[in-house]
Amino acid sequence: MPADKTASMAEAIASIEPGSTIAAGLALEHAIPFAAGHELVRQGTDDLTLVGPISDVLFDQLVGAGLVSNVRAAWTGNVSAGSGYNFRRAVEGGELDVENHSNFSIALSLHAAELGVPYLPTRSLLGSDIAGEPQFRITEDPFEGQRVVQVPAIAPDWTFVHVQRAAPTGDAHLWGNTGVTYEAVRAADNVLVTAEEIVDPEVIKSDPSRTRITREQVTAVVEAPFGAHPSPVAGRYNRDNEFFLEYAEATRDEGGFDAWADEWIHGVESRAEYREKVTRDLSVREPTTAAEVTYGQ
Amino acid sequence: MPADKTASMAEAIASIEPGSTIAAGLALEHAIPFAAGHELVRQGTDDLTLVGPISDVLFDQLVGAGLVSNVRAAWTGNVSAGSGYNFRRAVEGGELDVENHSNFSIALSLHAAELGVPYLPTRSLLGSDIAGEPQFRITEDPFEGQRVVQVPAIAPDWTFVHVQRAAPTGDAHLWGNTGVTYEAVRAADNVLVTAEEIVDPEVIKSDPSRTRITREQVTAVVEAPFGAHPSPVAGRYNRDNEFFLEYAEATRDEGGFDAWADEWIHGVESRAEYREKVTRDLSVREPTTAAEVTYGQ
Amino acid sequence: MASEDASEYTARELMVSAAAREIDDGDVAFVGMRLPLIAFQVAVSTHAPNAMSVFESGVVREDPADGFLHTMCDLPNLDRAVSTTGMLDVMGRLARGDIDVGFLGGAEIDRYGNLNTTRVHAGDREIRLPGSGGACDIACLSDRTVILMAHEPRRFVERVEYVTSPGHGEGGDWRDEQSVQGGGPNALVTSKATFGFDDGELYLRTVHPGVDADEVAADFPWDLRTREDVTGEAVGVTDAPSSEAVELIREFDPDGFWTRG
Amino acid sequence: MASEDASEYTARELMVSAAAREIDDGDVAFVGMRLPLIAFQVAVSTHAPNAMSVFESGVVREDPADGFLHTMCDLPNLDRAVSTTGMLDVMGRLARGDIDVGFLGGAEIDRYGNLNTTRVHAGDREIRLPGSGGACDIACLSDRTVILMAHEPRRFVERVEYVTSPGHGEGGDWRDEQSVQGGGPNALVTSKATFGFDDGELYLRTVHPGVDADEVAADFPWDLRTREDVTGEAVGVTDAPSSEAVELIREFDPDGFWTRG
Repeated sequence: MPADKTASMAEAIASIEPGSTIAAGLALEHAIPFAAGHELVRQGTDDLTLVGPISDVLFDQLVGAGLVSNVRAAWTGNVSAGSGYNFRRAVEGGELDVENHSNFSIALSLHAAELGVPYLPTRSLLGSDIAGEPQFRITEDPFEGQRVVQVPAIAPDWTFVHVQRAAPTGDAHLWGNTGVTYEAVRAADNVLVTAEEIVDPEVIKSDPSRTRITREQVTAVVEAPFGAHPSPVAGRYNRDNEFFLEYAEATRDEGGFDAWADEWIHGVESRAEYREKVTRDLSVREPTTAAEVTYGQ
Repeated sequence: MPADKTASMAEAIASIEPGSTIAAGLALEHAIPFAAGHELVRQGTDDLTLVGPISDVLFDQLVGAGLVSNVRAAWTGNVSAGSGYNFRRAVEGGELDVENHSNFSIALSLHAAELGVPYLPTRSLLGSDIAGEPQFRITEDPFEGQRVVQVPAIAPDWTFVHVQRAAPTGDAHLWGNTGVTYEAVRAADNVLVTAEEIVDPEVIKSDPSRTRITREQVTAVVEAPFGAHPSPVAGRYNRDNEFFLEYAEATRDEGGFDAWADEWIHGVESRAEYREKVTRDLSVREPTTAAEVTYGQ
Repeated sequence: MASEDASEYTARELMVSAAAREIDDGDVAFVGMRLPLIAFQVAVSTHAPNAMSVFESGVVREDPADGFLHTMCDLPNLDRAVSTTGMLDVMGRLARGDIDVGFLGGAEIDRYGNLNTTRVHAGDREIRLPGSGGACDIACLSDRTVILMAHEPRRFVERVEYVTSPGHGEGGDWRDEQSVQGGGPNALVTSKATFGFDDGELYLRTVHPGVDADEVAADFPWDLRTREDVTGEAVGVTDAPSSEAVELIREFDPDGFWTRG
Repeated sequence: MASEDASEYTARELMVSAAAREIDDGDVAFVGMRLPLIAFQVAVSTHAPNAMSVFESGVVREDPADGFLHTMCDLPNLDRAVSTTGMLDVMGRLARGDIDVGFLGGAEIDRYGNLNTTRVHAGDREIRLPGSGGACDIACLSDRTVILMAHEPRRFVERVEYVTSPGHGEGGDWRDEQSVQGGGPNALVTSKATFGFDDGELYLRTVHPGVDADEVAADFPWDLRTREDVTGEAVGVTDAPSSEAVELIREFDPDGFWTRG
């Protein structure tokens, strides 16, 4: 029998050391692992380095909770409202270091680690001040003499990913856009899979071409229905735009985050209780069912 | 309305210039575009450069037909029987140049073209004589001082891919293992999609996460049921191992290929007629249906 | 809020309509969010039925989503997309030169169309902005780019403090000299005017109905060139959005979240 | 053809059984085809239930296929796999050092376990072989490799003509000196004997039942070392396959396509 990797969210997050590098928010505005992030806040796991393309307030929340020393990202803010106020305050106050990337360069950093190489080259960034950030090197390629930027590998200690369904083994199905999810899963030493639903392994094995997260990469699997709210999950629930706007309002001023976190993080016992607090109807009312696919022999 | 790219096999192959570089056999032993290859033989499109990881007799057939000047591949033979006799004879007779690769290096060559860069680095090949082949460069990376091999990009003129279903637009669904199919599709200037079935675009759009070949990359779509025989197609038909063994026997001696091709390529009017000649039962008798997936809003 | 009469329109609706006209039929457009997203939806519903949109999150779409979008990952944008895929798939299209037009915004723009979305100063205070996202990649690699910005004088600067997204650098052949792959900015659309680029430098092309050209020029800290300087033809007036375009914008953004208020 | 009595077995069945013992429980094995594929199926059915197999075509599998396999892409190997994916996904696992054991074959092997599957000479005539496939990558990057070969004296050479798949190079610390990432060959299993590597050099570990050690040594063009030279312990006799193993091999290869005849 393959190992059963299911854990409670508290157990899974308790195994993460302060000082860790965590990649999250990898499918961009889709399927952001907010439930896992909120448990980091509850446990106060600090001195974190966060890695991701754009975080749509997950990073802003962790920064607001005082857990973050470093952000290596392309964009940190609130997609609905613009600014991430905790992020802005922390950077402007000198409490937070930022390694500036573009989406492509953060993708290539994770992809380099996925491919087991120290760097990958790109023709993006050239001409920008991002190319001049200290983590990059500019060189000529030996074949065509083109200028390329060499993007160094980033191998996170942990990658957090939220999916529609996973087996207790860690094999998982994610659909809808995926951003840099798979690159980050393979780049990381450990992967936390949070899933809307834990399913029988035979469900996953019925469609192996949809299985791009496999067990050897996965450290823990947590059942977390509604675990990506307020971000959307394909086939499961819509994005809660008002929630992002309310969060922006609540955190605009210094100290606002603490009150917000008291209500939405510290003030709820479980994700089920959190779910009950959300009154807007985000359900998928017009489902589209994928066309049939068969394997067999 | 998006362009309708459907064509007959003869029309699609007629648009390929002699001297072209063609990538094919990209899912390894799975879903090899034999029907497309046989039409190249009928039309006598020659002076070709073939690119692929391992070809499981497709390349051997094109070499046997005298169409190939150059092979850039990791392995050329017959997986069931070992040798590809036409390939051996052509190389040993000095009629065919071979650029030796490993599977990983050919994958990286296509991936480099996919990512729009002149090369990608790898730590594979080091210590082998393949690393010393003239297409590669060995260097130290600027970050960790590791030795890496720089693998130059290969952008084929054409990539041939066989899939279970495609829309007339070129958007396609392929499942089962895919090897370097997607890298080669994106690396190529033109893509020929041969499909077991042409379907309504809504079938493809019902499952956009399975759609990794999209229309902008596709030049022509040909309906070619049984188009991968004797290789297998997931959910459609099993591999015809005996056919590979018979091919090996038929082509062991000089001149054997011509007789084989007279029967199986020149001697059949259509893929339907070819199919009738195959008497073994390759049908999928124990289908597995993929678990339901929904999108929607 | 504007009236529902399609002969009246907001400045942002005009911007969307002008941006939509920058998409040619058959273009593959790197869209992003907000106004450009609606502009793509208008274009594909009117003059550019064969245009395709790609989004850095990994979405490829041929038609307008059947529902309002706050972000490119809202479920209506994923449902019945051509492909929901990964970022490297989409960025690869950029890197191979397959993207015809990319849309950009910015907190600051300079004389040569360079954009800053990383950090700005307000007096002595440094303000940290969200950063590049995919903007730098779009700016570097698209065949051409179109920039949309609110028309506020503080956004127009002689030289941006940080080049998040390169435009024409220092003008002239700077992109070629620096091996910057794509063609760079082709147009700027603000809430008051549209601009082109000549020899890499911004010039005033048209002013929106009711806007004075001299007033626009006064918002720039350098001596802004105009179409008259470049082609001899006087500065024009931006075409008002067609009533069809306005109706479509209001269908795609029914509450005016992005285009009104 | 061997009898169906599991106490009788062919040389290839013994090779499969010996190869299966090289897979530890929990290993991720890079399998390839033919005998190693059956060896994995035996291992996971007996002592290594938590082993996983990966195949360069893009297959990840935890259990034996429910049907005979001529190739790694036969439909029974794809059906109910853990993942059917792409080559870079699988090669990435190799490159990151996640593969515990990889299996290799070869037309020629030399004193230090280097393998040639590219070109050989028969007298003056050069014979072109199929090439590396994924073998070079497995040889470079796996934590350890196990080599399976038919025992034919022409296959054992002092120095291979072309290093398709590096073993221990010139012996000693050659792999470290050359920055070759994985650990290199750990064992060679032929149809007559099993071999280990000491300081990068091949030595005879066990002979199969009924085979004479001196006879094996005589097949090598150099002075072959033995377990006695390396550890002081005399050359052993390879464990015969258990009857369970033989039964499994005949279940996985019912017509003996790979293991008999």
